Amino acid sequence: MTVRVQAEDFDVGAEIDALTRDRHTIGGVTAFVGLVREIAGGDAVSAMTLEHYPGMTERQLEAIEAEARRRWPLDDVLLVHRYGRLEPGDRIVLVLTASAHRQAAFESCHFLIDWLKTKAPFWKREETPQGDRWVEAKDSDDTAAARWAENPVWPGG
Amino acid sequence: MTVRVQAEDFDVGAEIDALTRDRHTIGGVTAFVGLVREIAGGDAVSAMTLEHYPGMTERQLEAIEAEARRRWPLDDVLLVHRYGRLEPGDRIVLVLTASAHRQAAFESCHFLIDWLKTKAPFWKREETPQGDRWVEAKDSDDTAAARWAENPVWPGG
Amino acid sequence: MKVLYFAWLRTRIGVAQEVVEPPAEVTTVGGLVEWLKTRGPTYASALANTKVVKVAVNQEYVPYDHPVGPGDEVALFPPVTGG
Amino acid sequence: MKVLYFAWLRTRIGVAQEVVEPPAEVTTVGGLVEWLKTRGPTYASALANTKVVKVAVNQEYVPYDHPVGPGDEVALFPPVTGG
Repeated sequence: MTVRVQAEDFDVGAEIDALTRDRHTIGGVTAFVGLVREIAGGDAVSAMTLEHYPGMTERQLEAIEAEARRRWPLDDVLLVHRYGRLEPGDRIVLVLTASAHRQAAFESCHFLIDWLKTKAPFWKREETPQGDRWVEAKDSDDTAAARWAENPVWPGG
Repeated sequence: MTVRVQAEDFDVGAEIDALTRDRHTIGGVTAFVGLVREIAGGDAVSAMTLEHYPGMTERQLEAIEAEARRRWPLDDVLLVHRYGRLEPGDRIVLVLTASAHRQAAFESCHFLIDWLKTKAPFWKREETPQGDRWVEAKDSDDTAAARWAENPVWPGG
Repeated sequence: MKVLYFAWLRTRIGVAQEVVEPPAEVTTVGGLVEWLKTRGPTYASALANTKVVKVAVNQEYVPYDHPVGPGDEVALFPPVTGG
Repeated sequence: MKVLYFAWLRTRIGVAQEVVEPPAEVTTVGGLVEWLKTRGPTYASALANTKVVKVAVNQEYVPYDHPVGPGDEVALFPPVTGG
């Protein structure tokens, strides 16, 4: 189990290698890499800054990682989320899930990123030609996360 | 659009970098890496050999890649599938999908690997303590692929 | 009691964190938010719409009826927008 | 007509590919498979259960009623097991 919240970039290939090395029960790894887009809400974005809540952010990521492991048979999970100022094309977040079975790897990876978007304590500020602005939460993200709810009480929510 | 059928290993990090470099419309990349497991059907597997149909295999992979691009708004797709003799822990297959939106990247990646398992012309032979054996097709793979059918006629099937 | 503010709550109130001593009647998150609004116009304005003010006590998400006390770390922030 | 065999069809028949000249009555995939079975006991045995014999003509999957002719490349193989 690994959760990292860091300013530094990450190396996707190296992380997958570290997760799978000499572990021959793993049949599949699903990875999701989130990247900064140059357009958001129709406006050009020259950069964004991610703020987090040191301590709580790591705790919440650890809690959801434990939840994913409870729901799916996973060999390993890695969550890496950056904070600070990022430019278009920069990597923001990495989710890796490893399992004997691809279905478990896919579903748990999708679950984790949908959760990160709606429940992880991060806040985005975008730099646009119209000035800086805080990004508002999207209803579509809540909808995406809601489909994973097993019952009305969402973990951590 | 890229499809490769090769004996050589691939570098997941380098492939993701190549797919995303200087393309700032991409918001997310989903990757699936399939690995050789040391256990299959309850037996120890010391190695496996993947046979393919040169020409047809590439054609079929290109057809399904075009189908994924028709169904989802994708910035890019990469399919790499190895053939030849592989040992536990070795990489077998890589599927990368890149999109502005993570839902499209996830669904198309899952669709492609489910399809590869059931329709791509590859055949596996496993080396076990009981001798060599050809792997039989799994009903669970057909079930996984069937959920993507838009109508009773499956592409390439 | 330590109170932390994040994102536009931080920039609008102009404070990242502060130590406050609310009166003894303040025993819940909801009570604390109402009391904070009385501390000045920037507080009243930033906290006016509590639909977009989420709360954590001791680094766990909580509802407005959750108890708060002197030793707690309380954080106020807008809906999250990570990933 | 070129015929290719893959996986256990190849190992059981003992041939990877061959050029055959079936009689003129053979006009479909199904007819070709039935004719191949008459070529010897290894063919008859390997092709006995056509449920597990899939067919491609000119590198496209086809059903058993698909036409075949002299210039075609026909491949016979078990259900695929890649990925």
